[in-house]
This record gives sequence, structure tokens and C-alpha cells, in this order.
Amino acid sequence: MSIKQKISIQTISVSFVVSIMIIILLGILLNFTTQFQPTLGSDLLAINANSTETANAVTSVVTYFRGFDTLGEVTILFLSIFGVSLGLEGFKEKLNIFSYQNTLLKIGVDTLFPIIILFGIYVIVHGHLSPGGGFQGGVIIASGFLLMFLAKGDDFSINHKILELVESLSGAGFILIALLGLLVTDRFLGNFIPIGEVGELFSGGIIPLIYIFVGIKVSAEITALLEYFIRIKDVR
Amino acid sequence: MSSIGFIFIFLGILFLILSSIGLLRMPDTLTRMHAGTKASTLGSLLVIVGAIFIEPTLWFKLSLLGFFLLITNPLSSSILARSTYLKFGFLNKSGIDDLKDNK
Amino acid sequence: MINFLIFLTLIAIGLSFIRFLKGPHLTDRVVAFDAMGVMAVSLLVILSVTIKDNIYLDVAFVFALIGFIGTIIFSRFNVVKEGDDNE
Amino acid sequence: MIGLIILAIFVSMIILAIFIIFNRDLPHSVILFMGFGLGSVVLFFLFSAPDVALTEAVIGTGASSVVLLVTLLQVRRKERKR
Repeated sequence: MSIKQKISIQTISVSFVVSIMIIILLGILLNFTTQFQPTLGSDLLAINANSTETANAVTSVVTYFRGFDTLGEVTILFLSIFGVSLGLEGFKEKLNIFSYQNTLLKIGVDTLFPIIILFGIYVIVHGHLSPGGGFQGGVIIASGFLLMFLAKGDDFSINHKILELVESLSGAGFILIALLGLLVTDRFLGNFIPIGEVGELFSGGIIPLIYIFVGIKVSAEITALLEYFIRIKDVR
Repeated sequence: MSSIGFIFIFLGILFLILSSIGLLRMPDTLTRMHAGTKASTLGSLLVIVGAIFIEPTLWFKLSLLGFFLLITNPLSSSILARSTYLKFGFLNKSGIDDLKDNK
Repeated sequence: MINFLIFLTLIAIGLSFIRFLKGPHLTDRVVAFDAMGVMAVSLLVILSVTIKDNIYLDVAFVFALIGFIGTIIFSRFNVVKEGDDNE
Repeated sequence: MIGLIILAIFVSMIILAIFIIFNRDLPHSVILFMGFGLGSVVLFFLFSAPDVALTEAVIGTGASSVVLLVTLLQVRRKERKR
């Protein structure tokens, strides 16, 4: 079989699959809006209005009703960073792969860095009022540090001991708040702080505290991961 | 007030369409970059100004977004042009090479 | 009126999507990706103005940030790979 | 009108997925994957789920593409050294 016949058979099969997928999608989308009935969402909204009263109902599902799952996710992230550091730590001399200096990029990133960090802190702190929360704000802060690594080259480095200390302290704070809830209200991750007005910044009980701890932990972890991946032993 | 905003948004989208036509029709990478980054920056800034005219209560976040686009888009196009020059060499036939000294 | 504007923005995104699919080099695709990111930011701004809510603009900001980081890291990748081929 | 946008984004995402699979060069696949992520972000936005859209934009498009690209770079350097 020659190459031209292979290419034509491949193209014909791919276009066949695409046409079948488009037909199925058209069939699904034509009655997308008519058959939509909210069932589980209205129940969750009713429970949320009775118990925690946050403005963003997804937040109370993630950190209050399913708070134990959030603890498990953070633990899995910690284990993955632990494995990466175990594999990549042993080299003596480590240099940045992207060691290519540019003055324009340095000045621009120096201007942009405070804006990105402030936006990440805004996303973390307003997690119970607007979309976002600990994970998203933490990765935004880590992307700000990634820009600094790319622009500054070898001039900008972060001590890994400080990162590990911050990460461990924030994880311990998460578990401490959960145990305080167990002590006061007989429920792991129970709410022991009075709930304020709906829509204010200081409201929602312990949910903003948990999100702040998760944000600090995730930002330290992702920064350590990118820092491990970007450096290598033998640079030409 | 709202009609002024719609006129601004229409002008901005006109610039976006011109930019994408230039991106599709130009012959090589550097000229595509010339069409694709400058005109789209102007178009998105005009769209943001029109959105401020339509809905004045959102002015802070919209102006922050405009500031961010105004810094990042020329910066990224400059870095990309320099890396294209370093990878493919000089593409034009006029014989003037300004970047030859400072690689 | 607003539907007409959204339709024109979709035409712009589609025209640069063709360049994104058929660009011969890597840099052509990166340029088309940057332009598509800016056009999608303006589409999100128009949509959030019609919804009249403050909170949807966060997604547009993150969109602009992701486009910037992608362009920077791909241009750096280009240079490093070129130096590696010269060895 | 919203249905037309949703349909266009679905079709373009299917075409992008086929291009990602059948491409020979891996960095081209990575940037096509970033375009795929941007399409899914607009889709989540239109389905009125800004939480999921933010997560997909930051983690699925930004961090994972950076990790893929840097890993590609390191593996190529090691292979060339040998």
C-alpha cells in the first residue's frame, strides 16, 4: 500500500467520524434549553440558605459540606510535590534553562508582578462572594512567580526551605481549624464563628479562613513544582 | 450615553476583523505579527472603552483590564519577534539589518 | 444590536482560527493564539456587559494572563531549541 | 444566538482534537492543546459556571501546558547529550 492511499483512507475515516459527531451534537443541542429542569441545584440552594448563607453556593459545597474531600485533594497535591522533589533534588549545580536576558522583559515583568499578586490575593479573599477560591488564586500567584523565573534568569531564586515551612504551617492551620470545629460543635470542620450579613466581606463563618489556608498552601506547592521543573543540572 | 458605547464597540470589532484578515493574508511570520498584534490591541482597547460607556459601574475592573492588555500585548509581540529573528534569521530583502549587532 | 456585535466578533475569531490551524511554523501558531486570546477577551467583555454583573470579568482577566504566559514561554522555547540544534 | 456560539465552539473543538492527535511535531500539539483549553473556557462561561471556567483556565490551560512544554525540553536535551 502506498503512502497516498494511506493518507486518503485516513482522511476519509476522520471526516466520517467528524460528521457523525456533528450530527449527534446537533441532536443534543436542539433540545438543550427545553428539557432542562433544575433538581439537585435547588435542593443544595435550600440547604445553603438554611445553614451557612454564603453568596456563592459552590464555596459552601466545596469547603463546608464536602470539606473532608478538600483536605484529601490538598494531601494528594502535597504527595505529588514530594515525589517530584524526591526525584529531582539530588543534583548539585542547578541553573535555569531559560537563561536568556532581555531588558524589556525585565522591566515589564517588574511592573506586572504586583498586579498579578494582588489579583491572586483578591481571588483568594473574595472566594465566598465571587467565582474563584483557594486553588485558583494560588495558581495565579504561582504564575506570577513563573514570570519572574522566566524574566530574571539566575538572578531570582527562592529558598526551598522557606517554601516547605510555609506549606507545612498552612496545612497544619487547616487541620487545627477543623479540630477546633470538632471540639466546639461536635462536627469535623464545624462552624464556630458567627455568620455575618450575606454579601459582606467578613461573613460565612470559617469558610474564608479555610480558603486562605488552602490558597497559601497551593501557591507554595505550585511555585516549588515549577521551580523544580525549570532548573536542570548540565547547561551548555 | 449607550449609543456612544455601541459606536465604540463597533469600531473596535471592525479593527479586530481587519486584524484577523491581515493575519490570514500576509505572506510570512513577521508581517503576520505586524497585522495580528497592533490592530488587535487597538480593537480590544476600543471595546473596553465602549463597555465603560455602556455600563459605568464596572469602570474599575474594566480599566484595570485595559491597563493589563496595554502592557502585556506589545511586550509579548516584541519578545516573539526577537525569538523569530533569532530562529529564522533576516527575512526581508532590503538589506538593512538593525538587530545584527545586539543579539 | 448586541447579537450583531457578537456575530462580528465570532467572524474575527473564526478567521484567525483558520490561521491557527494551518500555520506552517510554530511562531505562526503562537501569533494566531495571541490574537485569538485578545479577541476572546473582548467577546467576554461584551457578554459580561450584557449580563450586567461584576464577577464575570475575573475570567477575562485570567484569560489575558494565560495568553501572555503562553506567548512568553513559547518564544523562549523557540530560542532554547535553536541553540540546542547548533551544537 | 448563544446556541450558535455553542455549536461553533463544539465543532472547532472537535477539529482541534483531531489535529492534536494526528500532528507529528510535539510543540505544535502543545499549543493546539492550549487553544483547546481556551475553547472549553468560553464554553464553561456560556453555560454560566464561572468557577469551573476559572479552574480550567488557570490549571488546565496554564499550569499543565507549562509543565508539558518544559518536560519536552528536558527530555530532548537528555536525548541529544547521549
